[in-house]
Amino acid sequence: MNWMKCLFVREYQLANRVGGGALIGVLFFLAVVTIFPFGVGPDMILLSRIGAAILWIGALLATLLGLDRLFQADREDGSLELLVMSGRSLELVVLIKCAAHWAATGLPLVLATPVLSLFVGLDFQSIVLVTLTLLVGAPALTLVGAVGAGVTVSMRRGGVLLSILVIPLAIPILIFGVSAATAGAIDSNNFLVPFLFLCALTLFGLVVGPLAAAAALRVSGD
Amino acid sequence: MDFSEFGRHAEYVIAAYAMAALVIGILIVWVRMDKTQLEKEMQALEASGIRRRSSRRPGPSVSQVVSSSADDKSES
Amino acid sequence: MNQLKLVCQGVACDRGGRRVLNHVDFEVGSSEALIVQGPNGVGKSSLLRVIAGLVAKAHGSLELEGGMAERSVAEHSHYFGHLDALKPLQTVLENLSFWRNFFEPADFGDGKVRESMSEMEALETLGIEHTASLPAGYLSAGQRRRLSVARLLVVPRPIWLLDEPTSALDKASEEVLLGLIADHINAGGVVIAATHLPLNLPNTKFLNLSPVTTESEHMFAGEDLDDYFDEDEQDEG
Amino acid sequence: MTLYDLANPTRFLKLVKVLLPWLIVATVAALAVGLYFAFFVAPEDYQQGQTVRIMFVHVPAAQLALMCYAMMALSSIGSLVWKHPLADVSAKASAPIGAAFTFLALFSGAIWGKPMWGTFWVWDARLTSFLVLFIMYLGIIALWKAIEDPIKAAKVNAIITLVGVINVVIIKFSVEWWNTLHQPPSIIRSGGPAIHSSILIPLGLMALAFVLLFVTLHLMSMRNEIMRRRIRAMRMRAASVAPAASSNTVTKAAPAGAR
Repeated sequence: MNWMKCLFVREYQLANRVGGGALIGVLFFLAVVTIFPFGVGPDMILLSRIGAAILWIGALLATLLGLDRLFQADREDGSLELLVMSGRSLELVVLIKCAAHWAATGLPLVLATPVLSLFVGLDFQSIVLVTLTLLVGAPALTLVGAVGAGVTVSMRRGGVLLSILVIPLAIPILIFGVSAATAGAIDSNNFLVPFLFLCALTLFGLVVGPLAAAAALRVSGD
Repeated sequence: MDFSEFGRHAEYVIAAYAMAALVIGILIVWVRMDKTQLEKEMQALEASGIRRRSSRRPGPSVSQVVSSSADDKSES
Repeated sequence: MNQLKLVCQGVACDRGGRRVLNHVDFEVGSSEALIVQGPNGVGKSSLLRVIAGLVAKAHGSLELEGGMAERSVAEHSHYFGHLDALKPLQTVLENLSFWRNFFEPADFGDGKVRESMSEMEALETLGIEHTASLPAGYLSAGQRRRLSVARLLVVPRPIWLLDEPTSALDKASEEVLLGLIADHINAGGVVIAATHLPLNLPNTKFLNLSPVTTESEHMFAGEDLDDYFDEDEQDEG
Repeated sequence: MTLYDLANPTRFLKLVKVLLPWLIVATVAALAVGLYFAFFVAPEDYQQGQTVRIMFVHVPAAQLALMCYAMMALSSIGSLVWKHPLADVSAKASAPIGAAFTFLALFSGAIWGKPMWGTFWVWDARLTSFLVLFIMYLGIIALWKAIEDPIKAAKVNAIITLVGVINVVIIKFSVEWWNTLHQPPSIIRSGGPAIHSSILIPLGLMALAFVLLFVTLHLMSMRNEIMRRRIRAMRMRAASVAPAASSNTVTKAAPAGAR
């Protein structure tokens, strides 16, 4: 079996077997979306106006939730050392781990988005747009998160610091994601520009994320 | 200078300059205090007999020897 | 048959801001074992980790003569450290086949990759084949250790870096492991082991490490800086 | 090799020692002249009145906030490419200074905003970018504090700083784009009135004073950092020297270094 596929399958299985897997992220997503109406009031018109933002912020927080374990678990049991010296490109290893992490936690969030959209009163077109932007943007969140995870890998309680480091990196993604989702619902001409920027950020993350995370992991070798 | 002639919004100007003075003051005091503290720590370490001149100590700098060969497994 | 030769010259390394190795020189070739000795904290593990490419060296060179040109020393090596690299939720077989499929094999300097054991053969050799379908979390410490050794058997790589290889193993398993290491040496492999205990291996060299007195230049503790700080004192005191 | 010689720590410390008194004098002088011009020479703006004087703090502070980040980024390249310890020290020393000036830029910006726009905070592209920059500074400071080993901390911080450089550019761009989307650009588009030379001179003087202040603080802070590492080395020596003798008797290994 091809080593990439092999790594992907293993990471996917582990992500699903550890601590509730995909379900826990979706539950957290649901919890975040649920508390918003309690905060801003049950005004469906207001909620539908900020619905896309709520869903995006919920997805961002749910993505950050499990990221601190992305490399830390491997570091603790010694697997990381072997990944580093395996002869495989560490950048590719990081990329595949991110892909598996996204498939196990990010994709369920995207799939849950249409259902949660109903709670915030989005119409059909908005639901499609939010789901589409999250589908394109969530990998970028995982990729910039991987940089934070690589940098904080040697910290016992690095989760909070990871969030502080990653949130500034996630701001552009959030801006273009929410803009595409909300602007597109009003006028489809306004959709394409932010959406293409979002795509560009994801592609950019595909390069920078693995490079920076792999460099951080090499540094943290001892 | 005469602040009464400052006109409207004088409090904003004063607040901005006061904060600037405060932040810069804190920075300077922090750097100075840090220095004093570090010097104290260094002196304490020296007083407790930790020598600075590491490399002037006598002793070999080469740290290892390849000793025995094929059949000889006893230590050198 | 081509011979491998690992040449280490003037290697120094820093850990935790401290120089733990300085001026380490040795050569070890195919069919040889190098036993790294020295008191606790002298840098035995660090030396192995430098060779394994896990810790960057501060100075010196580390080269493998006769190895695959495009591959680093680490990519010719197996590292067997204190951690077992096992995922408790995966079965023994899943754990082992992952490493077998994932690791890139390396040749022994003769240009062709050797046949290695299959997963089950390796488990049988180490006497833990009955655990194959159990999650690795159910294994005892000794069994985990043996499963970790199995990794070295299923992927052919010429250099074995062993850090206290016999820890947590009983007498019988230790004998098995020593036999496997000896086989590896006889088959043209290179073994570098850090240990407190005497290991009965063929063709052995010894490397004695002693404590390092030099400081890492990253910590600004050198002699020339002393002059600066002394001047400072004279001025102010 | 030559670069290494130029950045030799002893030479650096000697240079700092010579330069510091001059720098302090120059900073104080530039600040005094700058403040005099700012308060007594620069005219009131016909639109903004006295509040235009806030600019003489705000603009130099903002400029320095970015300069500090540039310093950190350059030092990070030095850390990663040449692995030079002085680069590590420079990066670490820049972070708190940068954070302080970013805070100052934010605060003076907010104070300036109140009389101008009637509110302390607007999600204006510039203020927002600086808020993000401030969070990034604090994150980097926290990261320095979280990793005990200074060499590793330097490398990890260098990576996140360089990723941050790219991010600052993207944020600047995206926030500006986002800003035009949400607010009519006319309100706060321009950075104030067209700059007249009577304002340019005090602004230049204050900018110079702030740069001198930064250089002074940075050098002082770097010297502290060198001393901190030195103390750490001495402590480690204190910890390792004493027990080394006793551990030899415990192990069965051959006497180290014996031939």
